[in-house]
Amino acid sequence: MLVFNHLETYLYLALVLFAIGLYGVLARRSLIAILISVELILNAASINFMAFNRFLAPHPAVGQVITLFIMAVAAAEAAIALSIIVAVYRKLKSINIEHATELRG
Amino acid sequence: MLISPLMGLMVLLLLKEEQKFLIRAVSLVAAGISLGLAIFVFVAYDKSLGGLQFVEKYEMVKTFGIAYHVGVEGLNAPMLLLTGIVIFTGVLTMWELETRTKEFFIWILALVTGVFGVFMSYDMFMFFLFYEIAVVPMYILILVWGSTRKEYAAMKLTLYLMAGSGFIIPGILMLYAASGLNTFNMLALHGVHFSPWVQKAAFLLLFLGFGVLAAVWPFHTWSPVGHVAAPTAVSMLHAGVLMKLGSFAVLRVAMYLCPEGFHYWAQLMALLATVGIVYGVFVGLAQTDLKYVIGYSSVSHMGIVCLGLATGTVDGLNGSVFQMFAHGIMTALFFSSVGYIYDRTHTRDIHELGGFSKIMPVASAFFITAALCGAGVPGMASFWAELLVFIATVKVFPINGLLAIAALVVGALFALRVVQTTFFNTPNPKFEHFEDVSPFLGLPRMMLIATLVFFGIFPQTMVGMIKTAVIPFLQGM
Amino acid sequence: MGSCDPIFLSCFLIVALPLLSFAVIMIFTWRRHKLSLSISLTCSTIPLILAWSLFYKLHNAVTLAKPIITQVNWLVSDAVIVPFGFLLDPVSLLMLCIVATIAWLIQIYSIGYMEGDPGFARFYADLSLFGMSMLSLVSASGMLQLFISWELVGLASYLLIGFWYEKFSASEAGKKAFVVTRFGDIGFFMGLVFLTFFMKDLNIPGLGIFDINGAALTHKLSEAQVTLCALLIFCGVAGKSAQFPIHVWLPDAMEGPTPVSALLHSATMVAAGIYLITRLFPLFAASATAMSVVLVISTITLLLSSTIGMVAKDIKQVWAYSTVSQLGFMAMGLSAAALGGSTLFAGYYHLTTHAAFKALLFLCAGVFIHHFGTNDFFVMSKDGGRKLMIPMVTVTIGALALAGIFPFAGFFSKEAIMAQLWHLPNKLWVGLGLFGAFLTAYYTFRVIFVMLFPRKDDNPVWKEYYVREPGGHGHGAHDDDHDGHNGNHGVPWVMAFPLIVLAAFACVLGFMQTGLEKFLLGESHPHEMNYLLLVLAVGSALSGIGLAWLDWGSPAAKWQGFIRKVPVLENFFIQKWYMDHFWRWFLNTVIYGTFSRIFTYNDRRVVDGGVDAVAFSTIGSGRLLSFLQTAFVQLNLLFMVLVLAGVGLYLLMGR
Amino acid sequence: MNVMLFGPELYYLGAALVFFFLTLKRKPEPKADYQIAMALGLGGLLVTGLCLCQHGELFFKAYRVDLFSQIFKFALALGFFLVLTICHNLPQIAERDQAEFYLFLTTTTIGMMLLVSSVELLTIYVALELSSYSLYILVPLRRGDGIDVEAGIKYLLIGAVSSGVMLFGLSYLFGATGSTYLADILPKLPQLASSPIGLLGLLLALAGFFFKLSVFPFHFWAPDVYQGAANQVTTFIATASKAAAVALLLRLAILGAGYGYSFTKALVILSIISMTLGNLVAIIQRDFKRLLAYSSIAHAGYFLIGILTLKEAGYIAAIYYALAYLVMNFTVFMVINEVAKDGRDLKIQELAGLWRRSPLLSLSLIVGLFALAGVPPSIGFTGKLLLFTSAMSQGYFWLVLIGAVNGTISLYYYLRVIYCSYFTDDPNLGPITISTPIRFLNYALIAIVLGFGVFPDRIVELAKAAVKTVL
Repeated sequence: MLVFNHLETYLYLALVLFAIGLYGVLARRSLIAILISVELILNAASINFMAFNRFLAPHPAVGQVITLFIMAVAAAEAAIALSIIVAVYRKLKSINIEHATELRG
Repeated sequence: MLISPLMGLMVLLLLKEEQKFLIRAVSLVAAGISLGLAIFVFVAYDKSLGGLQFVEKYEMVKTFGIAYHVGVEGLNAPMLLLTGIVIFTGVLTMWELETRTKEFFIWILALVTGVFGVFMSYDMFMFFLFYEIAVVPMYILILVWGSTRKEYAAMKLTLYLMAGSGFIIPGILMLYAASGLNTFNMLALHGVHFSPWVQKAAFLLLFLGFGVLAAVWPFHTWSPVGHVAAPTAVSMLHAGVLMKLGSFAVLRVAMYLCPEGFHYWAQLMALLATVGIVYGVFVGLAQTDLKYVIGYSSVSHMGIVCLGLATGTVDGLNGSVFQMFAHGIMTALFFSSVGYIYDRTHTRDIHELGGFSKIMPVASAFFITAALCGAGVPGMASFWAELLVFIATVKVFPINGLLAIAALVVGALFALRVVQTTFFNTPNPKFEHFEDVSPFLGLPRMMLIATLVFFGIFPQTMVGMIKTAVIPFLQGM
Repeated sequence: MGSCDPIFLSCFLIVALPLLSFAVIMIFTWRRHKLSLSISLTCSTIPLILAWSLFYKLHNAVTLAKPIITQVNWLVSDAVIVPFGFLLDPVSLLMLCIVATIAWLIQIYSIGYMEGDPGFARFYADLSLFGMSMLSLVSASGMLQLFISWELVGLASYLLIGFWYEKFSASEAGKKAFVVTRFGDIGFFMGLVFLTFFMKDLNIPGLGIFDINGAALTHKLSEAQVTLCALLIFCGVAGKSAQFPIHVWLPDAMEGPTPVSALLHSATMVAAGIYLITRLFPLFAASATAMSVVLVISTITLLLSSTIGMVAKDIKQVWAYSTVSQLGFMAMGLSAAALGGSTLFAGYYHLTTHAAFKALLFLCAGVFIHHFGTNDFFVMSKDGGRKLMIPMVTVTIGALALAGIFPFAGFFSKEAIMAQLWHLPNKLWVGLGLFGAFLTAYYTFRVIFVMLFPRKDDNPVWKEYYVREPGGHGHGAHDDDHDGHNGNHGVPWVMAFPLIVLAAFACVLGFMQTGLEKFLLGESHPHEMNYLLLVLAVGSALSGIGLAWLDWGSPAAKWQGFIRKVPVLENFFIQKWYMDHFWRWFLNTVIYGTFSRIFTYNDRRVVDGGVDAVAFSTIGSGRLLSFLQTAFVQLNLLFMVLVLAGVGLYLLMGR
Repeated sequence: MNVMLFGPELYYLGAALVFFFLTLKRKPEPKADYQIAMALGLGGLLVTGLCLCQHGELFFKAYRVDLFSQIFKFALALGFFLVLTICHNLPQIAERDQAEFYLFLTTTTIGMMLLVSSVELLTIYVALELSSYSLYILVPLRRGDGIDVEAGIKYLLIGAVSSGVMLFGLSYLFGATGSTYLADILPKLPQLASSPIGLLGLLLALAGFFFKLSVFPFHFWAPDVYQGAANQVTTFIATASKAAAVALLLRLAILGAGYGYSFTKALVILSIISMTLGNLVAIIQRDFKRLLAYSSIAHAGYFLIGILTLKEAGYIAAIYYALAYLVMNFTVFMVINEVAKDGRDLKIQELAGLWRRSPLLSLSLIVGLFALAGVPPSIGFTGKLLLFTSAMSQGYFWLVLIGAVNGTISLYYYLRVIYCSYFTDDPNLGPITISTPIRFLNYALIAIVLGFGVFPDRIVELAKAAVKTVL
């Protein structure tokens, strides 16, 4: 299983995740889906941190700590996002981003 | 001198809108003090000594080498005198103002503070700061108290001038940066010898920037519109003093700091100036609005100023500065008399007016005097100025000089046409009932005329003063 | 020299007093007629006395070669140094006296003429202004000072011509006069500018007239330089002395009150041009080219104006044209003298005599006009002009003098000029001169005869000639308050007195020739009497008179100018050689129509339009960019990512 | 460890707790809440003032306290306090939410305070998120017609994405340097700038900061949020959070010192684009707050000028301008709050006749706007000129020229506002009554804007010292 002993593998994985997340953010119309895509981006970042930490960081714990932090932050973010989404739903009776088109120009 | 308008301003802020007389009185006193100081400086200036006198200096920002550094020399002493006279008469002229009096005088005084500052500053930063202070109140003054098409005019004027500053800032900073002295002090910067490229670029930027305010062709279109829209005193200040800021700045900053750049662009300057002179009179011929006419005459006269600067000779500069002074007074006279007539008749269309010498002989006498002065009749200050400028020009740029001189004919035609249609012929019955200028309101105009004639008869008093500065100035270049 | 010098002081007073009175009247007393009058009179009498006293004090002391110059620096710039001072030599002294005298006489005369006019005080103020500037012009020591007074004279004439400003024609004429003379003055000014440099190169600052002449005499100035300057300066002369083609302003200038016409537009101001030539005679003389140009132009002027004079019906117009022609005549004399290497005497002499009799003629005309409220001498004749004794006699004297009949002044001066012309290799000039004299005599006596021998009232000729416009055409608003005492009394004394004085001058001046010459040139040439020329001259004059008699005088005459035979010509003359039309066209089409319109258009559309275009395009681009901010957040995000990617790529490339 | 070092943060933490308890009350008492808030705000100002001269390091060097950070903390505290002063009535926020409003205002302040003095990637990230999330919540807190939630969700999305991107970038930085301390990372930047991964990391990392500063292309949230959020919130975003963002960028730049040529060039381009775009679009705006949003985008460009010079003078100018911007922008927003008593979005036309309705407000409006436009004698003019000066001495001629021209463009729309407020009139708009404290606030602001404009020496010296401590 040499593949798993290479930094590149994880970097590419993270990159793919990042790309998927970005694509999701740009392409999906449902707020929930967009939120999930954002989470993907964050996870991509965490994977990077872990990978780097695992392969070439002097201090073993740093990456994991960071990842933990990111999880926490992501959780908070999700909570806030959801609450706002609920508010959106209340106001617009929809969670389709394309219905939020009041502000322009 | 800087302080007195500020003081007046402060006091005005405290006053109530209702106490109109008090407001006027205060602003008049403020103006009077500054006039007095200006005269004092002009007289007390030691010509034999020359150089910079009455210097005040105070470090403001050491890190960037900004300092409050003012002084008086032969170049700006006349300008100070001019400003003093014009503001004083201006305040008197606007004595009858009723609407939003307080604000008006506040802004006027603010403007004047700026003007004094520009003329006296020897620190580029403060120079520019005061420059802007002088320019900006214009917008409000025109917009609130102005007349025809004021929104358009005010916006146009302000943006135009600000665009000018858009050129000035890089120019100034370029010199600042290139000197590497980390100081804005002009006297210090004058010592530096900038590389030719810097000089050319900086001079061009500064010339264009300040040229806008000096109504150099083709950046003049704001000035007639602005004059027309502005209320009387503002037109007086604006055409009389502010436009001089431009030319003065070209002299004091651009030419002073980058002589090589000046020599490189002198041709262009002369060309633009000449075009301005000829162009101004011809366009003025076709105008029917009194203020437009005057506006274009200013364009032409400012052209003469620039022409004088472009020659870069002692005569030219003497004439040019003298012309700044003379034209300032003259235009102030123009506008104040026109303003008086307009306030009565509410028209400035020269065909509608007519025979005013019959209705209000004094008022029209004022205007006619100004017009003759504009036509360059001897015995008036401006004659000498133009004489000097033209002689100097023919020597340096023969073609431009001859063209400019030839324009004088049209200039005469131009002035007389207006005078004839407005003040001669049979009076328009509509205006027969208007009474003439009251002695009190006549006073400021009389002062202006007196100034014109005095310096027309004793030009040496002025030229001698200017010379003290011009000769070293040119040696420095 | 300091101003403590008595001569300087007196000269200064001569110049300053009228100015003072002008200022005082204009500022303070312009509502109080009597007071203003007294001020102005005092301020013109004292200079008169001073001038004559100077004349007596110095008339032996000074010569053309070594005049008295007394001056202080007026303006000292770098290359430009303007002295203010006085140059006293025979020429200026004499002229000083003439000007002072005539000005004084005119002021006396005007008491009657302008009486009761609303602008009485203003009139006297302007007269004083004129007096001051004319006197300083005459006595100026430097060219620039001379130029300044020259301009001021123009200003005064502008004010005086347009005196009745309610009248459109008057103000128009004033404007015309000012602008047209300005037109010439520009040339003058340019000439001075060049002269400044040429003199500067000789490091003689200040353009002292004496220095210039000295430089010209000693040929310090090259031929080309002299020619250039002389020609340019002559433009000024042509403007002021109404030489072809810019003579058009002078006839119109008759719109002014008649005393003004007498003072400015015949005796003094218009003579200033000729005077300038005499001042700078050495300069002009030094350039043959310039002088021949002058000769040609002046000849044209002479003929043109006298032919027009033949058909004019307005008495002042006739005198005006005769003035123009006489000025041309003087210029001819001077140029001929210069070319013939002779002296300036002839022209200058004619200048003095002409000043006397032309002023006389105008004042008489003034009397008639004032009396009959019209300018048309046919009308005067029908209304019994001959009944006014004093003016009738004096006008005849003046006419004789003008026609150049012995023993009147004109005879001698014309003789002198003829002599100069005679000396020219080309006899054409003298021929033309004689022809001019003939014409002069003719139109002069046309007037006289018509006035003297009116036809019976039922005579058919009146149908053509007796057209009396209501309100008169001479001096509009003015004569309304004077129609009251038409005919009911003779001529007011104040008006008669100057006539007599001038008439006396016209009679006696002729016999002062040698004295004057001696005074002017220091020595008088023995006159070899050229009888042929004498005969020719007198003959031409007499034949002119005779023809006039046939056409207008004799009972048989049917009041038709011989020119009537050639209608084309007559019309041509009546239309004043179409000069006015030409200038009018020039002004309307070229100045207003072309330049002014084009520039204005350019200003509106191109310059201003350009600016506005910039502004609008800015706003437009703002509106355009605002579409970037779509309502769809995802598009914005996309854009964001794309830009980010772009920057990333740029960096990767740029590394 | 010295408590004083961490004083401000602790204090605001306490304040947050207080507000938290206030939220728990059964029946809301807005007045009382407001008074408490004012008191706390004032206290905070004092505390930060006292801690101004602290310096030291905390949390394993992850957290650095120096004059630089303290100045900005003071600025934040000032912003916080100023915003509180105009919260005396919160018509747009439900009474029972007002305590929460204060709570989140406090937390975001804390976040920013952490932000300005954190020198470690993770800390920066957490602090950034803390400040942002509170704002995410504050924006839709407004009661209204749905544009608030829309603004909120857009803000959240753009914010989340850019912070995600930043995080991703940070991970690369971490990878490339093996450390999370700026002090270790930034010295390595020069060679990083040559390695694609580091470059990418750097770029992506900057995204987050640019988002806060609303630099092009991360500006899209600004107009919507400015318009959508309650006026007070907008005020806070427009003033305090900008200062924080500038501080952070400055810290990066200052420690960084050499990004390499192409990188600065990219920054130059971005700054030019953002100021031009901001100014141009602002011209056509009708809604005053939206207009100010675009002007803030333009100003982001100006800030960048100071930062990308990478020289002391530039940093000084940037600090000065950040402080100036805080004050002058607040002046304008204060006027908005006073004019729109009911907390509505202010159309420019609605300023009509302000000179009659309340001369003082119109005066402050003019002063504030002229300051923003960079017209002397104002703090804004001086700041702008200092920025240009520093840029010019680095030879960015065109940047300065464009900047100056942009100044003209911006003047156009500021003048339009002044025109409406000063020269048009609408008879059916009554006079505006302003309470005494606000009146004095006005005087104070005008005095500051003009006074420090003419005598900027103090501030400049302070900024200089601050930069010295960090260099």
